[in-house]
Amino acid sequence: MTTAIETPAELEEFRVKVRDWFSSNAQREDAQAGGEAGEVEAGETEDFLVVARNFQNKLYDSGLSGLAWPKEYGGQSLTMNHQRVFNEEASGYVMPSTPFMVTLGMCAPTILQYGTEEQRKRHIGPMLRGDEIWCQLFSEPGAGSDVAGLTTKAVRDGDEWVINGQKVWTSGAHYSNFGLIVTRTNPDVPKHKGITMFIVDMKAPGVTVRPLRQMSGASGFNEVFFDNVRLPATALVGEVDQGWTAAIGTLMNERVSIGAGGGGLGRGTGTVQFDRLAELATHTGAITDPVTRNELATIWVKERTLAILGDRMRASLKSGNAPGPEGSIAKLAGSELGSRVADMAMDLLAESGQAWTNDDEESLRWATNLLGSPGGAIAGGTPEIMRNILGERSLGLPKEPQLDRDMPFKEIRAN
Amino acid sequence: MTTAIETPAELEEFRVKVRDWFSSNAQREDAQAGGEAGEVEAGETEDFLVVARNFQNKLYDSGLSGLAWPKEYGGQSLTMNHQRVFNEEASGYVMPSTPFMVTLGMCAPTILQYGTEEQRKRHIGPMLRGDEIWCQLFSEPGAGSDVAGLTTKAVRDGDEWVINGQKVWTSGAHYSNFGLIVTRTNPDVPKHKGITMFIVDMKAPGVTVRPLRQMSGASGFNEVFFDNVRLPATALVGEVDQGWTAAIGTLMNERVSIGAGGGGLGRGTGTVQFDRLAELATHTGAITDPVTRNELATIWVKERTLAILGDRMRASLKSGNAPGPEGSIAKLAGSELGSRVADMAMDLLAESGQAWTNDDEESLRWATNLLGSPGGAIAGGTPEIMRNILGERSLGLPKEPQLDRDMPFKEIRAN
Amino acid sequence: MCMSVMTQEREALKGAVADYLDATFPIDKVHRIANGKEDVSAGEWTKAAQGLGLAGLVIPEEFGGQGASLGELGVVLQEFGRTLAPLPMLSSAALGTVPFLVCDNANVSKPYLEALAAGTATAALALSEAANQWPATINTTVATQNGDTWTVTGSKTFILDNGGADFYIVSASTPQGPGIFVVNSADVQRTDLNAMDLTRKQSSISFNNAKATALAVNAQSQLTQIQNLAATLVASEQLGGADAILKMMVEYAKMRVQFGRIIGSFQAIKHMCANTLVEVEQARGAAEDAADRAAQGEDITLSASLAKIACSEVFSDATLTNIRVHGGIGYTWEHPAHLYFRRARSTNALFGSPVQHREALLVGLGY
Amino acid sequence: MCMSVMTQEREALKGAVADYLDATFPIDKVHRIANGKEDVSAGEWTKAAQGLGLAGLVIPEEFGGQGASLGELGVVLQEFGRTLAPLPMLSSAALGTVPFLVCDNANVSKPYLEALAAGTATAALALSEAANQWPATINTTVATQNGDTWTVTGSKTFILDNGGADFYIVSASTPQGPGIFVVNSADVQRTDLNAMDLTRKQSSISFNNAKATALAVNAQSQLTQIQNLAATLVASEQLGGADAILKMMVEYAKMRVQFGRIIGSFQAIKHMCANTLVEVEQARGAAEDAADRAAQGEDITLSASLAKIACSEVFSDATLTNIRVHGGIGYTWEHPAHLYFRRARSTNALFGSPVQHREALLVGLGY
Repeated sequence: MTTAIETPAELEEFRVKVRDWFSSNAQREDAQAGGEAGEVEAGETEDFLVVARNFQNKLYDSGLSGLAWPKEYGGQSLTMNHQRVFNEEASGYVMPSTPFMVTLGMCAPTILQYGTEEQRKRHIGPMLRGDEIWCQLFSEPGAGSDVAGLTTKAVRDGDEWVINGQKVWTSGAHYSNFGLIVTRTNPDVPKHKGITMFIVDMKAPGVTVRPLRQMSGASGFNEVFFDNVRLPATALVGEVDQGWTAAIGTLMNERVSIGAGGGGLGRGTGTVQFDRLAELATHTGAITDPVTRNELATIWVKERTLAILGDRMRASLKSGNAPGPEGSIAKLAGSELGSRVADMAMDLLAESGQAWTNDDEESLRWATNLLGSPGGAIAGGTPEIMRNILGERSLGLPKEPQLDRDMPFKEIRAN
Repeated sequence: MTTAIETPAELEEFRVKVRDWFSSNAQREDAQAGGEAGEVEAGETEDFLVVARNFQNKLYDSGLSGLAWPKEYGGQSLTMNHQRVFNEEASGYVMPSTPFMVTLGMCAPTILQYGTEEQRKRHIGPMLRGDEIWCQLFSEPGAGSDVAGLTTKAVRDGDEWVINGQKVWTSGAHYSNFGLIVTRTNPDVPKHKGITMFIVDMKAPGVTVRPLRQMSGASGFNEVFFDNVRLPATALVGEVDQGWTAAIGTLMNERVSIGAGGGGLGRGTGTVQFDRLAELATHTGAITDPVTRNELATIWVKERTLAILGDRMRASLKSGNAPGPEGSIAKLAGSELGSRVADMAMDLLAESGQAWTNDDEESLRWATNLLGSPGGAIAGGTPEIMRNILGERSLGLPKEPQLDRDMPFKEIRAN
Repeated sequence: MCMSVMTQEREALKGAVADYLDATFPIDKVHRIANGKEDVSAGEWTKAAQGLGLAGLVIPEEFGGQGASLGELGVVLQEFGRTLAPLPMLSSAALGTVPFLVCDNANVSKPYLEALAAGTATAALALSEAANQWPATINTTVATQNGDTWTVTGSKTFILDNGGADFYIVSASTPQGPGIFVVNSADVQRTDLNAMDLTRKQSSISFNNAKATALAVNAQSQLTQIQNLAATLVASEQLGGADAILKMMVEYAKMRVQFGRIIGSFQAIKHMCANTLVEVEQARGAAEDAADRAAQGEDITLSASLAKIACSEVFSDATLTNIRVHGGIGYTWEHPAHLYFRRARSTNALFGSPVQHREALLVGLGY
Repeated sequence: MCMSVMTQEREALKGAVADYLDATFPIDKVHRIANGKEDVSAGEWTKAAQGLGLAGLVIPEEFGGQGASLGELGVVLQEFGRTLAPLPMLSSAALGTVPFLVCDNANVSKPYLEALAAGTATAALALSEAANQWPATINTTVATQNGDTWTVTGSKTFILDNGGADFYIVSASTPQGPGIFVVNSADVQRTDLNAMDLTRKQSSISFNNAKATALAVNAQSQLTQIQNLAATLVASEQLGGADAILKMMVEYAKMRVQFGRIIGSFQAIKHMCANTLVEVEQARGAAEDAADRAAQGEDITLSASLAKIACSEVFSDATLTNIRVHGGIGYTWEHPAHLYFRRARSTNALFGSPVQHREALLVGLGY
């Protein structure tokens, strides 16, 4: 990221440019039916992918992608203040950019920091332009909360590496061009010390992507199988056996990214969930019932509080502070809110929330919302892991006794 | 405990005897103002102690104390069915027996099981008669949830033992004749293996009892200091360094005793707390408010459920089953109920719950109740310890890694 | 652990039903059935009726049933709740049968009860006309008498009918007050509902001048009693589900390893399991207490609400906690956790939600 | 950690006040004062007024004050909440001063504001006449005009007056609508209340034809604004208390050893602390947002309720959790934990409980 200083006039000129661009190239949010929920679902279809890619291409070609990224890799070498101006002007417009969240929020920063010069030159431009979509291949069936317990193996074979194993919970694997994978390269050293990161071509022979259906019926996640997948030496990111540090960096970017854009903090500072529930309560007539009103007000409080937290987090990041534990706070508060909203809708709908006729889209939507809420709390880190992070990193409380920290990986008790 | 079989006619005869005794010697519960709360407070006054001791003396002299205890030690060698009949007939009468709970519920069974023949002969009769009141000297400032971390020392000096250290949270220490104390006799072995139990005369030189005031203002607990207190060899209960097993037995009796009589399960199966709150809500006018009604019904549900749990526990104990984890369940549910009742009263009283005039006894009572509720959840074992017990003993989940289990006590990290 | 206080006879019944269900409907099979990949064999219910006498469990022996009490029915429903077995135990043998017993009208009931006990026909209870009414209100359904015969016109919804019952028991207004009628499936228009619960079908029905058999007219007290019993019976089933879920989470917590440790050794997981145990044991007391009181003919107005509240809440809480304990795997479609989550949320709303029962409780207590 | 977004000036003010309070009112001393074993020295408030300008913090410079904004006042109140310092910062410098600013009646206010800024007199806000009314209703207090002078008759209660203020600001009915008046302590009958909060005294007052100074008549909007500000200011103080309690529980969890381990390494304890952190950081946002909006003159109807709800709840929750983290020692009289518990429960009920503010919110949102 560059730290150039810009003049107010430059900023103002930039603002006008962004404003004009959006007014001619983007749709206003309120024009789109369905709102956020529709958008997330849409992220899974081929059609949406085309829309998203076209949008990102146009952004890039107009010089509005990768604002604070170095010019040499395809960015604009502008400042964080330009980014802030961009965000302000973009607010209120539909940004079909969900498919690029992992690519730009997690993978690109990792390549920038830990990749080779060749990797940066080769990939970052296409990522910023939306021509390359990346996924993150970290979690495994046996390594969920304990990511460092991963067992997918990478074995050196001459100049190449051979990958065998399975990853899971990979968002967007089915439409990604590349993946950032962490593998076990040395089981004879402690768990954090034998992990290596690679770039893997998702179309390479031996890579199988299988969609993973969730309890709500949605399937945005995938299982990815690696069967003797061969990678060239140039696929290595960072040093052999030193991949954990890079992985931690990627995960911290994830949390910021979930915090800022997806999980807890939303984009706006409105009270979307409250508005929807208030509408439902008005519709069922429960809006005059004090028990309903009390719960409805609680949801407004929690949603507004989360929005304020988001504003403060953005303000803090803008003033150059390192991302703090806000991501974990927002994720905890956001998933609690989500669960409460889902429950309240069920209370309001009563029997209709659990059985409905074909034409009752309201019940279907809220029932689907309920069925998505347990996963929403778990994806991206369980509440328990979030609380550990807050307790240990923010409050400085000691870790649990770590039986597995210093013993060779192969001796650690595993599933 | 004896396991003699009795005939129905014998039981019936016994029932008549008990009924007659209560009708001539005891007061009916509803005749007593103040109810349970008043009783607990009363347990701290000298006057109440006299009443309690007289009552217990009379019970004993009429052959109605220690029903299922062996005759040779002062009991009646009757059956558990006699005890059941006694309980049934006693129900509804005021039993001023709080000062004997620790004595009869925890100390006497320990002496019966682990004491010498001489100790049993010497103490059990007077305990059953109410002539000896005992206390339990287990917890220490540095050993709360972790009782086995105790550091009060007992050192052999010729035929005697010399005790130095401090105990805390000792109910009734200020009016007890004897105490059952656990001490560290060997710091060179693992923590559970160097503990020894003794009987200590509470009037012995070097014993200082200091009342411990709680946040509610009540002071039923004490700190007890031991400064070179000398005990004869005959004070030893069980084997030297083997006191932990006896201590565990005492604690399990405590839990049953709290469960059955004090903490969670109460004596009756009524809904006392609900009734009091419903009266308060009627009085403030909030009884017509749906939010109030919803919470009030929740309290009725929790109180009734606890009462049913108590009935089932008693039924199970009566059919000869060993005490299970019901004590911990009841304690958890009971303290949650207590806290919820306290909170609801505050909601109903609003500002009056936090500031009141001298003549407003209702506010004073509920405010005192609130201030007692945090301690109620902690005394006799924190919720976290109860959940550990349930998780490990009832559900069979593995213990935490125990760093301190096998190392010499003196090497364990301590406060 | 289980603190149920049960007679030997009940233990034996419970064991026999458990063995049958575990053998016939292991959870994988239930999952396949829920996904439409497998069917329940047509004769399975008749077999259960003939073999274990489940269909006629509470039907008097004179009509070919077992003459067991509602206490036993509660025990059996717990097993069905535990396994999610897709047979019409709750819908027909409990909810569809109890109204005949409550109305106690042997002349009229005989042929129905005999068919039900034989497992050759099923019945369904159809009282609701709209969401969010507890007890169910008769909004528009009316019954008209013509000499000795009755016809009914109206509609009912949220009916547990296992994909189509042979008889529907409906409530309807009559000039003499609310009445309870039996209508044949041939005389109703039936519509499948989309149900959150994948293991149990629901429908709505409408009927226009349909021929009806009167079980009782001027039957407000019977209607109330039927609904109290319905809440109690559903609560028993919920308890069984919650029990199964507690077991599921504990088994996973004992087996799964993360950070080199069995996850059940972490307090966060251990305490989730312990809290569920605390709730389950309390709900067990409430459910069994209500079923026993019902069996003894006591007024169960309060007990039924208590049981339905306690069991609904623990079942919903436990199924969510179970998913949390399982982490990622717990919210996949392939894992059975969501089948129970769906059942919990569905039964939470049926026959009175906790919110509705709390209000009913206060009214019942005189406030 | 603390995610406060603060200007350098505010940081400096906060630091200066913190240093003063830590030196002057360490918690042991506050405890002794609460127990009546020590007194606050008579000149301490005047000293605070002269030294740090606390008494006149938000009073315009023309009256001898600092002319700071409500944002700064919120920051200072956080420090008072953190230390429980028994000075009339909330009661007089905030609640007793803000009404003069809201009514903006310089001619009348001048002598009062000058005395308040100098720290030579204190004021108290006396709006409540009964429990459980938010916003406070004028039930019986009336003001009567005789030419240029007013008298008031009635009574007020739940007044934070630090053991006796020099002026009481009361609301009263007038023929022109509700009015706001100042009454001298000499003209009222004052009764001490027994307060749960041992660190702050409360009283009720009554007055009969007491001479009064009118700050405003037909003042419904000012009354509403004063109460919104009162809720916001109390919330800031609560936030400071919650912050202190989070720190207290974390420090104990880092120091106490049981089972050979620092107890903060146990998930049960760690997660209690983490949950408190989550709540505190959210409440911080709500409280500072409301104070800043107030400082900028925005309508704070919704923000005030939000802040009061969030801060009341976290303060109550945190003080209970803190006792739980401490175990036995936490509920002894000698430990300061209960002083904060008492303060939390007391302020929870004052100036609108969370339940009351939730209803106010929905009304404010147009529902």
